[in-house]
Amino acid sequence: MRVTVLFFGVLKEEFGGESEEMELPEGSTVGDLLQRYAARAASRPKLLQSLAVAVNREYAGVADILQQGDEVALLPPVSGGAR
Amino acid sequence: MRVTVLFFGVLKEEFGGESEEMELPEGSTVGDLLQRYAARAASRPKLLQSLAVAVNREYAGVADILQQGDEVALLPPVSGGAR
Amino acid sequence: MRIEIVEEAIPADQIAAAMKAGADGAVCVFDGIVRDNTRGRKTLYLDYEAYRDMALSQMRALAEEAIAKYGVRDVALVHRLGRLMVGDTSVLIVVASAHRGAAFDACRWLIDTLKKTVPIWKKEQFEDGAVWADGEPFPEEIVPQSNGTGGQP
Amino acid sequence: MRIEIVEEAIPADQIAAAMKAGADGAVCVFDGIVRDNTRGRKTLYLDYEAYRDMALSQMRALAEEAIAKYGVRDVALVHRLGRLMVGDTSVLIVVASAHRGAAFDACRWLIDTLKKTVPIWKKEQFEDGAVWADGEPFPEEIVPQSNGTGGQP
Repeated sequence: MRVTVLFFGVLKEEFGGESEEMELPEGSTVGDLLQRYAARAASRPKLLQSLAVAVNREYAGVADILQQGDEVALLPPVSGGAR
Repeated sequence: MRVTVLFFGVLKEEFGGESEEMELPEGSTVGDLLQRYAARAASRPKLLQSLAVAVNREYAGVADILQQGDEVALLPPVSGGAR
Repeated sequence: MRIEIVEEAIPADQIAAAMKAGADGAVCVFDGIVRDNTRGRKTLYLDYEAYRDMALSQMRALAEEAIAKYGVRDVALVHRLGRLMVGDTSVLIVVASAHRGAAFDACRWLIDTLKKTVPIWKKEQFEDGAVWADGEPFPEEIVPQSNGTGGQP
Repeated sequence: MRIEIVEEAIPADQIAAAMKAGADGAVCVFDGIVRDNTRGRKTLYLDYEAYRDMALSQMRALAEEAIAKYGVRDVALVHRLGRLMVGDTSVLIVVASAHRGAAFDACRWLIDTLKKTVPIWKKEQFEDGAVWADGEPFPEEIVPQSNGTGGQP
């Protein structure tokens, strides 16, 4: 199956873009997807430790199972508002 | 000695005016002055229980000694701001 | 610091806008407005009066204390007197600060303390009569406790 | 309820004025503004970006929760995106309520929670470089804890 992955903030620079398509085996979870990116960002392990994941614009847990066509967003700690 | 006494809020109505002059013996305290008004408002004892007193625009204690020409204000609980 | 007692409408926008400076990250505004009822009784209008000189010096002292106590940069404290209709602003407090926590804390402390210590009173006009609003009890350090008038039993 | 993400200046005065209703006795406003420095380093400007659809739905959920949790009457929550200069308002929160305690509590909870959960990020441009601002850690219920990426030791 195929999902769309969106990157925000510092992750856009780390993964070189705003989004990409990813092919995953049926039944893959949010955790499985995160492991792929952990491997790609192996030189900066802290980057992925603190992020949240949204699936179809709702915060998701690591065990959540992905579906064909899902919009998965990798979200670094947010910094809206003022300081 | 002579002091000026100012009334605010409900006390204006109780004592029939915004201010009056009062003649007191030398050495009189805020407490002495309050007793005069307690006697005048004897039918409404609660009225004076909760008030504060300012002497020359500063909150004063019952033992403070009054001086000729002092401006003494009897202040009911304040209700500025909104509800 | 901007400390005022006014008889006209409080220019809230202009006061808040004038307070901002480059070092500020947060502005907290409290706008106290005349509500249309008190405990369900319909309010027509309120008449505010003050012991004016003392109220101003108390307000100034509160603003200085807020700045010292909470480390905020600047404070505006403006109260209106006279006849206020439903929806009118009776008091406006603006606190500008580098950080939001201090701005909120100072703003709240200011309105809470103003309502207990600044000599301003309001008379509420209802459809069926008028009463002086119950004030909040004075803090203990202000009430002459054993004042020979009977006191609390 | 007024929930918006905008690219232009936030019309704070107009939003606050439009929020008042007769049943309100208190309006608490939080105006988050771009400060001229971060830990002493001089800020030139900030660039804000959002995961827009999700940010809007999160903001709407926060406003609804604030109304339910604190019993306030109405909430406005407006965030600006794009390039903001020193002094610009990045976020405006307005809470209208019959009573001031609820207005303050709801306003503060809204900004504190927005800063932890609404997907908006800012990049700070200093004289000598730019960095993505450190965000506040996500609440525990949001971060996938044992996410197979190593986690906390």
